[in-house]
Amino acid sequence: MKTVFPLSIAAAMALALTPAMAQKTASQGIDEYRAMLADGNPAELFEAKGEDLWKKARGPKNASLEKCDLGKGPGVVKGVFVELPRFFADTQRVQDLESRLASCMEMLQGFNAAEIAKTPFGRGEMANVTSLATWVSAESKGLKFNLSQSHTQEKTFYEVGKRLFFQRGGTHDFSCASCHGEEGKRIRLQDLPILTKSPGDGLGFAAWPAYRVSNGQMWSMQLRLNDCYRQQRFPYPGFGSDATIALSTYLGVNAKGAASIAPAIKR
Amino acid sequence: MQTRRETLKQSAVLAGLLAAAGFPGFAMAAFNKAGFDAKSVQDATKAFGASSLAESKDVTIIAPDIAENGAVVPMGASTSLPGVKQLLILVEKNPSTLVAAFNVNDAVDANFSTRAKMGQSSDVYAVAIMADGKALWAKKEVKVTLGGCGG
Amino acid sequence: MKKNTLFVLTGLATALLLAGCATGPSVAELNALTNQIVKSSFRDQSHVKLTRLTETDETNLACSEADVAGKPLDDKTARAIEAVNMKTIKWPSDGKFIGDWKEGEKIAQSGRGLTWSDSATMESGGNCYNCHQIDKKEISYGTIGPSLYNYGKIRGVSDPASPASKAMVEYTWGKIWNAKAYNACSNMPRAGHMGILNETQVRHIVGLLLDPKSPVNQ
Amino acid sequence: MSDPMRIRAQATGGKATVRVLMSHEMESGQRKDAAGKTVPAWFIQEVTATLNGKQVLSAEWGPAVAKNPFMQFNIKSAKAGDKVAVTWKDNKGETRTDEATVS
Repeated sequence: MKTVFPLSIAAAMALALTPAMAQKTASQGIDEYRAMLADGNPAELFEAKGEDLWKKARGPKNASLEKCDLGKGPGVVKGVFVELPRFFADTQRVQDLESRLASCMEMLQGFNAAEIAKTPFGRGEMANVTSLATWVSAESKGLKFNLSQSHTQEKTFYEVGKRLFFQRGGTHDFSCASCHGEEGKRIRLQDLPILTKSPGDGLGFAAWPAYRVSNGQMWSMQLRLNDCYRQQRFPYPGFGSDATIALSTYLGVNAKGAASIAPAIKR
Repeated sequence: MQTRRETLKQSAVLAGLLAAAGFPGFAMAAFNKAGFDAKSVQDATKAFGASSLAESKDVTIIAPDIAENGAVVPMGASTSLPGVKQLLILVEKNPSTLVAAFNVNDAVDANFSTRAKMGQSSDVYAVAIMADGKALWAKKEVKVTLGGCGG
Repeated sequence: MKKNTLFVLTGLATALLLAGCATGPSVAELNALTNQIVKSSFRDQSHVKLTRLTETDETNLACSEADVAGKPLDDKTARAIEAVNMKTIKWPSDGKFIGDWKEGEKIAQSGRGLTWSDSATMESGGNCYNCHQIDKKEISYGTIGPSLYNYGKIRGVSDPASPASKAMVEYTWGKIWNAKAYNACSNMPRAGHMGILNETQVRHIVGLLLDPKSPVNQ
Repeated sequence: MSDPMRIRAQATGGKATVRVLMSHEMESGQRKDAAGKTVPAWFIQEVTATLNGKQVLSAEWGPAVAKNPFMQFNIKSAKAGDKVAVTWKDNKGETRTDEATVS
């Protein structure tokens, strides 16, 4: 009979649950749970959908996205994910993957990018942007983050992103750094990646888009940031807004050298 | 169509067994509604025609000690025993205990995995429904914790 | 897409380029640009208003700036911030510091309230377990703050009503009401001062930490 | 219309391990919507699989199977190039079949 789960699981399961070891066992138990889920990530369903959406002629102009320039030239998908956000000459703007996809959907397919930005996550064309981002990210699996800082706007966005990362506010005085400023911390049982430097391969910025098992939804980086801000008790960050892209630039530059595991699976 | 016919055939056999075991009036249906409506491990296995329940070390349940989220909990049931008709996966404290029932035949290993929802910490069961009417089980406790901010 | 934002940004960036010469924009220019971007990027949602960011107080502004600079506040500024926050602490109106630890446990468990997806009228939770170990039975706790298990016991509080315990009881109340009164740039929210928890809830949390019968002190 | 399944079937030692991901809400019938109304149950009820057209698996599922379901099983006698097809049918009568080649 083929072993279904990694051997480490069997080892973890063999450990006795004694009160003195309860804490250690709890985190081992969580690791075991995550390992069991890693094989068979429903993100694959969204990845397949994204690839289909990229190749299919759609929108008012009945065109595919195959000529979309995500930073490495029209139609190049492999490797772009680990270099975004970056400056784009045609929009004169630093863009992340999702805002760039929306631009391509407007320029090539005739969709209205501003309308897409207003659509709630998980609905209509916004859901399609998420699926597309899932597929594009998967095409860079294992590659290391390496964002450009050569354009002035890229540098400026990094500096603005840094200020946003440390911005305390809201009813709880939280900033991103409240949770992600130190190494080895966690909320409840959830490990928190440090984001002021590279937290390592497949952690933090290198782990989104991810499938969230808690709600069965595919979460893009824009939604990840949106929900961080919600839990920070901050007001609502617009989709593809300069703040979200500046913050992404800060996180992406800091992630330099970290290998991407996106699309990941998360709690 | 073949699928449908085979399922119906199985149900007919099942209904016959149930009648013999003292469950007259069991509706003949492709979907074992009584099994999936059952509120206990015992009632669910009865709905699959089992007349007795016993623990067995030859039946294996695979599940994590702790689930970070009850919405998705990996579970597997397997047995090396000959004469197994069905393998069931159950969560004792769910509103309805039965999660899934896999029919065993010569073409597949008696080893199936899926993922279940759990409303709270509970014992989870693998039950092998045997050809002789016995139901053999293994269980494991799974703790469901709150992984995130709880917001 | 988003023509307005784009216009503002390119306008500003161009201005910065002209003003900032080869070395790029100054710190003051970057701070101004960040404020501009915050205003154009965030919006009201439900009961959560943009003013939560644009009207943040001196305490947060000073601490954020120190964080960006990567060095802590100087002593004088820190003490001044602590003094301002100390003045905001509202002591119990009836002189009672210790509430029902069972209620305190429920408040400590809850991480809800004050987000744009929460009802505007709900009573908020304390978020305590997100960062602290408290009752040992709860294995799902965070580590951003120190463990509070045996909080009262370790500090020698065997009778919270005794004169010997007075200082510790008051400190505990004050810390929950406004953590920044004791540590200017603490990560801990100012639960009473910012209206996250009401007086009754703070009393229950103090009970959870200091009541000798609370599981925290077993 | 439902989205396609992802089926991976790998042969080792004469057997094939089949892993399937299905795109389905698996609504439990226990959940209430924002207005407090119970969301009706909507879930995959029957799952079958064939190897080169011959049935090898049948299963019945309830609403407690997790959203976007995952299933794994082993076909005893299969080799690279064989065709594995999986079919699900939900309680609303909707059905979907997808096929993969054993690798």
